[in-house]
Order: sequence, then C-alpha cells, then structure tokens
Amino acid sequence: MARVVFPDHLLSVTGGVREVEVAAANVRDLLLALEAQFPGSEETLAKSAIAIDGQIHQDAYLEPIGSNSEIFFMLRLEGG
Amino acid sequence: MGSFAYVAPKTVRETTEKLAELSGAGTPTQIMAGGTDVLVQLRTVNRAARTLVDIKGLAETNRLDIGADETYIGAAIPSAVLNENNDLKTLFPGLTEAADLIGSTQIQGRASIGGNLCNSSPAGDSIPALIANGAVCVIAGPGGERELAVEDFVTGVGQNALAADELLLGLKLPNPGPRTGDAYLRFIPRTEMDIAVAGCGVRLDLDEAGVCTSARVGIGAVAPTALLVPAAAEALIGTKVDDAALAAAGAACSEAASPITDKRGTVEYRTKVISVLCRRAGAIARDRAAK
Amino acid sequence: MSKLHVTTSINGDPVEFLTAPEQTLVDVLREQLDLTGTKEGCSTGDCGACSVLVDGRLVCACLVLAAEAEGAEITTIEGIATADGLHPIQEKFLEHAALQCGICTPGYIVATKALLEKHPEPDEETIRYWLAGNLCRCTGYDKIVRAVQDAATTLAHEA
Amino acid sequence: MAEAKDFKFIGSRPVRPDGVDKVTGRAQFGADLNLPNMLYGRVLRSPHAHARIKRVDVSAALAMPGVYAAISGADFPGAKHGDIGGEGGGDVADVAKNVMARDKVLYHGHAVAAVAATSASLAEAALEAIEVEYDVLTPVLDLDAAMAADAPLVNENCFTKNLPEPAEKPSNIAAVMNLARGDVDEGFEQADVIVEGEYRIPMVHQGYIEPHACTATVNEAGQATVWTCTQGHFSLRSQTASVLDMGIADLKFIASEIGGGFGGKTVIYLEPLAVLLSKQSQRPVKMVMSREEVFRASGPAAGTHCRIRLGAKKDGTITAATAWLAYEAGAFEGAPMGPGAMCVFAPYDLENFRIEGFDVLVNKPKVAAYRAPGAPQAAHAMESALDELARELSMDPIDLRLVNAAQEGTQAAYGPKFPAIGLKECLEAAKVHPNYAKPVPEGAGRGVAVGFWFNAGMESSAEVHLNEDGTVQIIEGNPDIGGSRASMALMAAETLGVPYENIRVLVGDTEASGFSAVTGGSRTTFATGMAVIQACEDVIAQCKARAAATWGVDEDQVAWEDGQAVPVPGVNAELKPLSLADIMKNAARTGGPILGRASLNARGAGAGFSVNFGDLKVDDETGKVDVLSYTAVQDAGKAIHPAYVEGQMQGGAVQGLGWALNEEYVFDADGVLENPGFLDYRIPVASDMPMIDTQIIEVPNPSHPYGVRGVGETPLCAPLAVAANAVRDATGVRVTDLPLSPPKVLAALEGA
Repeated sequence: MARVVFPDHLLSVTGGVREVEVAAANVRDLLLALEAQFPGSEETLAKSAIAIDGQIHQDAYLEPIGSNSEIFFMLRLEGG
Repeated sequence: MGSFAYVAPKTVRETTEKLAELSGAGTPTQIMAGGTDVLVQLRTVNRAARTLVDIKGLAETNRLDIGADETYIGAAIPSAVLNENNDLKTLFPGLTEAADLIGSTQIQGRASIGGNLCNSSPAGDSIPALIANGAVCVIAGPGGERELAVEDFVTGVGQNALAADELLLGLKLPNPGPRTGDAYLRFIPRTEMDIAVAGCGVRLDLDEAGVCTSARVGIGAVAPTALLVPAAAEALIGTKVDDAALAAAGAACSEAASPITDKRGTVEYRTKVISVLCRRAGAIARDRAAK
Repeated sequence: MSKLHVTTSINGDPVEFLTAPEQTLVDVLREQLDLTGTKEGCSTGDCGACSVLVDGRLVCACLVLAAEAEGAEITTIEGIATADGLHPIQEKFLEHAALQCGICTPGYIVATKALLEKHPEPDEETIRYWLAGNLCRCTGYDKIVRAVQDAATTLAHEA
Repeated sequence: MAEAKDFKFIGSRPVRPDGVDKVTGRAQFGADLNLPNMLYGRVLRSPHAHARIKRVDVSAALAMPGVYAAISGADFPGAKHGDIGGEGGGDVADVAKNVMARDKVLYHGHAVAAVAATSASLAEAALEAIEVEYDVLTPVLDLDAAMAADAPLVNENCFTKNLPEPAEKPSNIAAVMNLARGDVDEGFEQADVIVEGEYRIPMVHQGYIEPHACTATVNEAGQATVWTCTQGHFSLRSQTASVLDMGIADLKFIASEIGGGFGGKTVIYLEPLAVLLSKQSQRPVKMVMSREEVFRASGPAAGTHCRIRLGAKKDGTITAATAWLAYEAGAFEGAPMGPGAMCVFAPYDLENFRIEGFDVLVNKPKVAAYRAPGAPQAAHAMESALDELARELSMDPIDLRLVNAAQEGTQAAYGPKFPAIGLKECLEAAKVHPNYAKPVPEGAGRGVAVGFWFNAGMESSAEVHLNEDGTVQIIEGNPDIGGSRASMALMAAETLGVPYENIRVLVGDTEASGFSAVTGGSRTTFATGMAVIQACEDVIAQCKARAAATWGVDEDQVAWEDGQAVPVPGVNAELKPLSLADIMKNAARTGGPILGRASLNARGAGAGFSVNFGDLKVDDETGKVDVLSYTAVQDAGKAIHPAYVEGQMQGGAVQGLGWALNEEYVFDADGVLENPGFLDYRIPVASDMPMIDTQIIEVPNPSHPYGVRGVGETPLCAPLAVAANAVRDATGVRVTDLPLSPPKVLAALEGA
C-alpha cells in the first residue's frame, strides 16, 4: 500500500483527510481509487503536481507506483 | 496641433533674426545644441510641436579659447570634446569633471555645458561647477550681446533669463591663479547614469602659507535652482581649509539648501549629503590648489 | 508637415532620405532604411542599445534628430564587419560568450570600437566606465569586459 | 545514470551556431520586422489605478484619416473561465481582462483601447480622440492595507481560496496556502536561541532591454500569423487562442530572437490586440511597447512582506521555523506565493515548521514570473534570519547551513524526499574557495546565502534531420535566450559522435516544430535537450538499420561508435565503418531520407542549489553601498556549455544585486508609477559591478542522460540576502527592507 499525503490547500477535496494508504499500480489507478474515496477529487488532483518517491511529475498518469511508494500531491510548478 | 520644424542657422545674426521672427509669430520655439535633454523631454514630458533651432552650426557656440586670464567655452561644445582638451582639464579640473559626469559616454558625445545650463534643471551637473568658477554667460539677441553672472542665469525650475529671441553663445570663466583649485562632486546611487541627488562645486585660492584667500561654493539639486553659497565661502576664507573649516562650509551648504523629497532623495538625506559633498569637494580643491 | 531631405553617408555608402523634423535617427535607420541592427531599448538615451558613430563620435541614435545627419558620416553595426570577415571585437564577443540574448550586443560592439580607437589598451575601470551607458541584463558584464580586454590585446598586436 | 565518463564535446566552449548574426546586427528581434502595407498599433492606457469603465467610444478615432482599426474591450469575445494553459498563469478570464480592460481598470496603464494607423504618430494622435468615461474608485496600493478586513476591494467577487471554511465575504486575499510538519511550539521550547525578522521588498521588474513587440497579419480566411519576441511561442499561441476564442490552427506564431525575458515574456500583452487590429483592417499591424509601457503595463515581480522565526540548538540545529509570506499579485490573482512558500525552507532538513502564504490583490500591474518566481523574496527573508542566527551562535554562516543542509533522502519542506542533490557539495566548495579565505577589506562586510529552485521538466519536441552530406539539422521549439542552440548542438554532437561544427539548430515556428513548453523554469537544456538526445538516438537506430542493410547483416550485429556504424566484434571484421556521410550517400537506396524525432514530458528535473558570498563596502557618510567582490558556486549537474552556465550565474547575481541595492517601483498616492524608465529605475550598469567569480559544481542529475540540472533561475535567489548580510556585517546594523538604498542605509546607521 502506497502512503499518500495531501498538502493543506487540497484538504478541501479530501474532506480534511491529510494522509491515506492506497494500493495502486500507477497514477491513473491512484486517482480512480481516490475519486472513489473522495468523490469529486479527481478533477483537482489530476491538475496537481505529484511527487513519487522524490521525483516530481507535473502531468503524471501512467507513472508506476510501488507497493510502499511515498506519494505527495503538490502545487503545480511554474518557472520564469 | 501645429507642426514641428527644424532649422540650423549658420550665423548668430541669422539665429537671432529667426528667433525674433518665430517669437513674433507666436510659434513655439526651442533652441537645441546636443539635444540630449530636449529630445528626451520631446518623447516624455512635453510632446508639443515646436520649431527646433539647432545652434551647433555657429562659430561662436563652438569656439574654445583659453586666453591669458580668461577662458571662453562655446555653449554647444560637447562635454566629450571638452574632456579631450588637456589644457582645459588642467585649468578647470572640477568643471570638466562635472561635464564628464553628465550621462554616459554616448550622452557626452552630444551634451554641452551650455545645453545643461539652459535646461536649467535643479540637478544640472555643470551648474554648481560653473557657479564655483564664477562663470559669466555671453548672451546674444537682436540688439547684440550682453553678459550675466551664471548664478543669476537660472531663475527657476527649468527657467532661465533668456528672452524668446536670445541664445546663449558661451561662457567666460576667469582663469585660475597659481594656487587655485576647483572640484565638483555629486551624489548618485549608482556609479554612472543617474541624475544628481545632490551636487557641490568648490573653487578656492590659497596664499603661499596655504591660507584660503578667496572661495566660491555652488550647490545643486538641493533647491529649485543651483545656488551660490557665500556663507560656505566665508567659512573657508582665512583658514587653512582644515576639517573644521570644511565642516563649517558643509553646514553652511545644508543651511542654504531647501531640498524636496522626490523619487531620487528625501529632504533629510539631501540636507545631510550636501554637507558631506562640500567637505569632500573642498578638500580636493584645497589639495589641487596646494599642488 | 513638410519633410526634410537629408543627404548623408552610412557605413561608407551615400544615402538620401526624407524625414519629419522631429523624427530621430534610430527611427529612420530602423523603419525606413531597414538597418534594424541598431536596436531601441528605451528611446531616452538611458540604455545604449542604439549606439552608433556620428562623425566618429559615439552617440545614442535615439537622441539625434534624423535631420542632424545631413552631411555626417554615420557608422552602424552593419558597417563593423568587412568583406574579409568579422571585426576582432565581434569575434571576441562570440569567443567569450559575451552575449546571451544579444539585444545589447550591436550597441556594445559599436561602443567598444569607439573605446578602443580612443584607448587602445584600456584597464578594467576605463572599460566599465566607458561602457556604463550600455545596459545589459543577461550577462552581469563580466564576460563583456573580458571580451573587450581580449579584443584590445588582439588589435594592439595587429596594429 | 550518466556515469562520470569524460565527454568528447560536452563541457567545451564552442562559439554558438547563431552567433554571427547576433554580433553583426542581422539577427531579427521582435521590433525588427517591416512588412509592406503595414500599420502601426498603439494602446490607450488607463490614467487611473482603479476605476469602473462606464463608456468607451473609439468611433472618433476610427474616423480619422490614416486610422484603419480601433478596438476596445467590447471587441473581445466573452471571457470564459478555465485554465489559460501554457505558463500564462491564472485564469483565462483574468489574462483576457489584463490584455484589455472590460468593466474595470485595475492599474494605472491598464489597456483600455487600441488603434492602428499608417504611422505611429497618427496612431498616437488617434488615441486622444478616443472617449472614455470613468467612475474613479479608491486604489488599494499597500500590501498590508490590502489584507485588512475593511480594505477597499480590487475585485468584489474575489473570495479567498484554500481556507478551511469557504469564505463568505469578498477579500483582496485571493488565496492562502499552508505547509506544516511536526510540532513548532515544541520545537521552540527545545531551542537554546530564537531569532525573528520582518522583511519588506517592493515590486521590481525583470528589466529585459527589449520592449515587448509583435507584428500580426490576418488573411481573408481569418488565418493569423504573429511574429513576436517571446519565451514560448506555443504558450502564447494557446493563450491568444483562448482569449480570442480562435482555433489554434488559425494562429501561426513565429518566435523572433528574444531580447531577454527572465519570465516576463511568458504572458500575452500585445499579441491578441495586434491580431484583432489586423483582422479589422485586413493589413499587417506592428505593435511595440515604449519603455514606459513595459514598466507600467507588463508583468513585474511581486512586492512582499515576510516574517521569519527560527529556533536552534547551540550546535546550530534548527528545532523550529515559521514563515509568514505575503505576496502582491497585482490586479489579478496569481502571485507566486506557492513556489515561494515551497522554497523558503527547502534547502534545510527541518523537523518542525509552519509556512503561511498569501496571494494579495493590489491595484498594480498583474505580476509575472521573474526567474524562480517567488523564491528570491522568500530566500532573502530566510537567509537574512539565518545570518542573524549564525551571529547569535557565533558560528560561521557556512557551517550553520552545513549543519542543517538538505541532502539525498531529506524530506523536503515541500513534501517529497530529495533525490541526489548538490547543496552540501556547494557549501563545502564555498568554504574552501580562495575568495572565502581572503580577509574582508577594511570598511566592508561579507554576506553568505543559499539559493534553491525546483527546475521544471514539462513538454518538449525535437527533430534531427540528416542532410545529404551527413551534416545535421536540429529543429526544436524553444526560443534561445541564453545560448541554448549551442547546448542542443553539443548534446547532439556527443550523442551522434559527430563534430559540433556539422550541426545547425533551428528554433521552429508553431507550424515547423512539435509543441514545446516555454523557455523558462530552467528547463530548456534539461527537457528539450532530452528530446534532442532521444531524436539523435532515433537517427542512430535508423543508421544502424541502413548499415545492416548495406552489409547484409542483422541490425543487432551493428554498433555505433564515434559517429560511425561498425560491425560488432566477431562479425566480419573487414567491413569498413560507415559514417553519417557514407550512410547518407546510400540513403536513397536503403530507404530514403533519415529523420529522427522525439517528443516527451521530461521527468525528473533535478533541483538546483547555489551558495553565493560577496564583500560589499558601505560609505557611512552617504549610506552608499559598493560591491567589491562576488562569488557564485552552483550545482549544474553537468555543464553542457560552461560559458553559458557561468553566464546564467553572473547575470542572475547582478540582477539580484540590482534588486538588493537600487531597484524598486516607486508609486505615488494615486498608484501612478513615478520611475517608469531606465534613468530612475536603476538597474546595475557596467561600472557598478566587479567581476563575478563562478565555480560550477557537478552532482549529476540521475534522470538526465548527461546529468543535466536546470541552472537559469537559481542564480537570482541568493544575491538579495548576500547584499543584506554583507551590509549588516559591514555596519553592525540589520537593514531588513530592500532596496538597500543610500537614504535607507544612512538612516539605519544614524538610528543605530
């Protein structure tokens, strides 16, 4: 089960839940699982950046997720 | 809206007649030499159409004449040219330094002391140095020439004593004595390219014993016009221009100043810094005189 | 508003053009003569991107009326390289990566040419104060100064 | 993983392939295009910082001779909500209303109408004929005042986002953000020493020397071609399509050379106006901003108000840290408080921290990115506080940072664990750097600070074509601001094994190259470089197949070494190796032209750390600060073209020093910018600066074939605090606000 952590500004879509454990093979499955647990969350979470074991991804979808990966949802990053 | 025109007369007579004709017809007119102030204002603060009268073509505005006891500097000579004249730099280091501080190398390729003076900005770099050196303005009009002390030339922010049909031909400066020194310092936040937050020109004469026998102190950017500060001169005369005398002269400058707060500096800051500049410029002038 | 007819010389070629009295030299160079190598960053003489030589004197083309070009010798960036190749200043700017975006480079090259003609072996301070009127926001000036120093040494050897 | 092998081309300093045109004046920048029949466009800008628009009437202007088009907000399709796409930042409706005001003008200089005429002076005259009726409102200019509950509202329908409970009342606070970990109160309990600081920085500008400029031409079929100086023509195309409700296929964007951007040219300002004016007049329209317009109405960097509190043990270990970071957004939400909040503590391994970020509307231009957007302001606060902490503990400032430095495996303040990063290596290198050993000159002080930026990946495309003689043409979609064409050619030379001189690089327009995100986010060499490398690998695969066909062997019996197809050991040894030229000579018979391509969303952008230190002198009679020496140490992962990596470090340092010493937006009480020009908006000039010494550290980024990390933005983060800490060291007085202008420093000296 991967450990998934939500930052403060996303707590509004997870009903205040900061951390969950989710089994998912990739980001697509993770988002579907989270949508089931937190209806309506997919739209916002899909637009967030997501860090999987330290690697930050802006538009993750098919990235693999390990059985004990550490997942952080983050603000989408821009540059200048 | 009227339209722009550009004329480049070849003689003083042609110029004064043109100025009289234009002012008679009520046509807005602007004399230009290097144009580095005129064209900036044309693009920003004052876009009104006018006739530009370019005086760079006249012999009198380009003449540089170092005489036995007096030097004539044509109003239109670019400061870059002045700073290539070693005799002039030896005689008037402070004044040529001031001219050398006006803007970048590119600006100095065009900007003239006459233009700087006629623009009559409170912060014009050459003006305090001209005042310190006791410069006299040579003005030509339809009726002929007249002379005016430079400290009386600037009459207000951006205003001067020229009538609509007059032009500044040049400046006459008394040559320095054997033990005369002049210096000009200004304060700017960077090392180049800024308008002076405060500026101070000092010229003084020493006797053999190193006692100051005469002095003139001009300050800029700390009042609507550059000012001659007699009190500062008195603080130096009769002294060896030591730290105490310089401090007194500096205090006199702060006293004489009536600065404003704007995007370049505050009242308090300008009042303090003008005394620092006076002290430092006075020391340089003293060391140059003692040499 | 009648235009003035101006006869001048640009990079050694005779040129004639019509100009409005208040039009500036940079305007005519770029919009009428298609000499767009001279750049415009501010139009108030503060950035130096429009540096050109007028009768050998380094000036900002935005603060010179086109009408004042009458009978003058104008040199722009397009006149620096010759048939036998780049000028050493241009080569050294490339060699030292003394440009990144390149908008200030034409002004810098013309200004450096004027500098080295007046001061064949300038020290760092002379270079920096001479070029203080040429703003650059990308390089932090370091490599520009080194390129100018190297060009000076090269030109001194060739002279 | 890029083993530390020695490279053949990478790491060398060749002349850039596009260099000759840039030193001869041939290179075409935004304003350099003149088309036949072309009109000149000018914009009417609001004289008020905050007003309701009651009426705009352009008819009188349109009727003037020589005027062929005139538009105002009414000419734009209804702005719809939704993400603008690309990096424009924020909501389509906001970007659309920033391009041209609709019901309200929200900053002095906000575009209200525009005309196109046969000459610039005619267009200027036409602006005066446009009638606009305003209902002037009170402007909100001060960041703190804007946050007050009863402040006048910039936008009546702005409700603070991300609050625990949905906001009931509108506010100028567009969004809040919190990041926290551990127990901060407990942490402060354990601390032997606590320091606090409050820091204010005014709005500043990127200061690019080329004003925004574009030319648009729309044909009778409604298809538009737009030449523009931009960091990302694909992004500007999609923003323009959204704002004008046009199909992307009807918009061709051509990137001219760009005269500097630093994040400020990732947003549309003139492009939609030029397209509409050209559509209305059926003639090409050229629009060039004056320098005054660039300052008043492009995208400056956010002014900030930050508070930092740090608790630490005697040995320097930070036990607790809090940051309160308020950022000006300008007229529309979107201040970079998110990245700022994520960066403020990022370089450090902290157990207990709390970060609060605020995105605050004020009646000033809509802010845009400026090189690591949001990070320099946050780093100034944190690194200033750390300097005070080091003094309290009488520790060397580098040692204090070493004690707390993040490294591989550290849980970053913004969430995930760090992969391989180079902060410790930079700190160690700085500590033993000869300049750090030199004594601080008389009357001067030394400041130290750390810089950090995430660096971005995002999407890139590249094609590599082989010419008939085996020379190489790269086509990619990233405008070249800092020498990136040279880096692409070096990475291609290394991958293909062919000389750098044989390679040309084209920055293709939106019809010629595949989609690429902006040149920004320090991503170009990393992400577009990765696409170029993969496209080269595609070419190599095809060449090996052609060689196999030529030799009559299987493809897996062919290897690629030093730019040639060679038989693998054991296969017929007399086969002569085939170079690109050999393969291309025979290409028609073995399958036709060879063209490699790659498109990707680059993963694994490596974080970029820097350590800077500098000696600055203060004239205690005038408060003037002079920079005596400056040293920048930065981890580039792998420096592809070291001269251009040094250039980013030197340019960023001088921009940072300008920000610290002299640069600021000075507004009057009515919200009018008083210094919209290079005379009084003082960026550093050549004579202000010493040489900027650089040292490149190379801790390879495992996710890039050659170990590349982005280097473009980190350089701006440390210099602000280096200057502040050096002035503190020199004078004994901590000036917390920027800029460290002479009046402010003198007042602080006299106050002490």
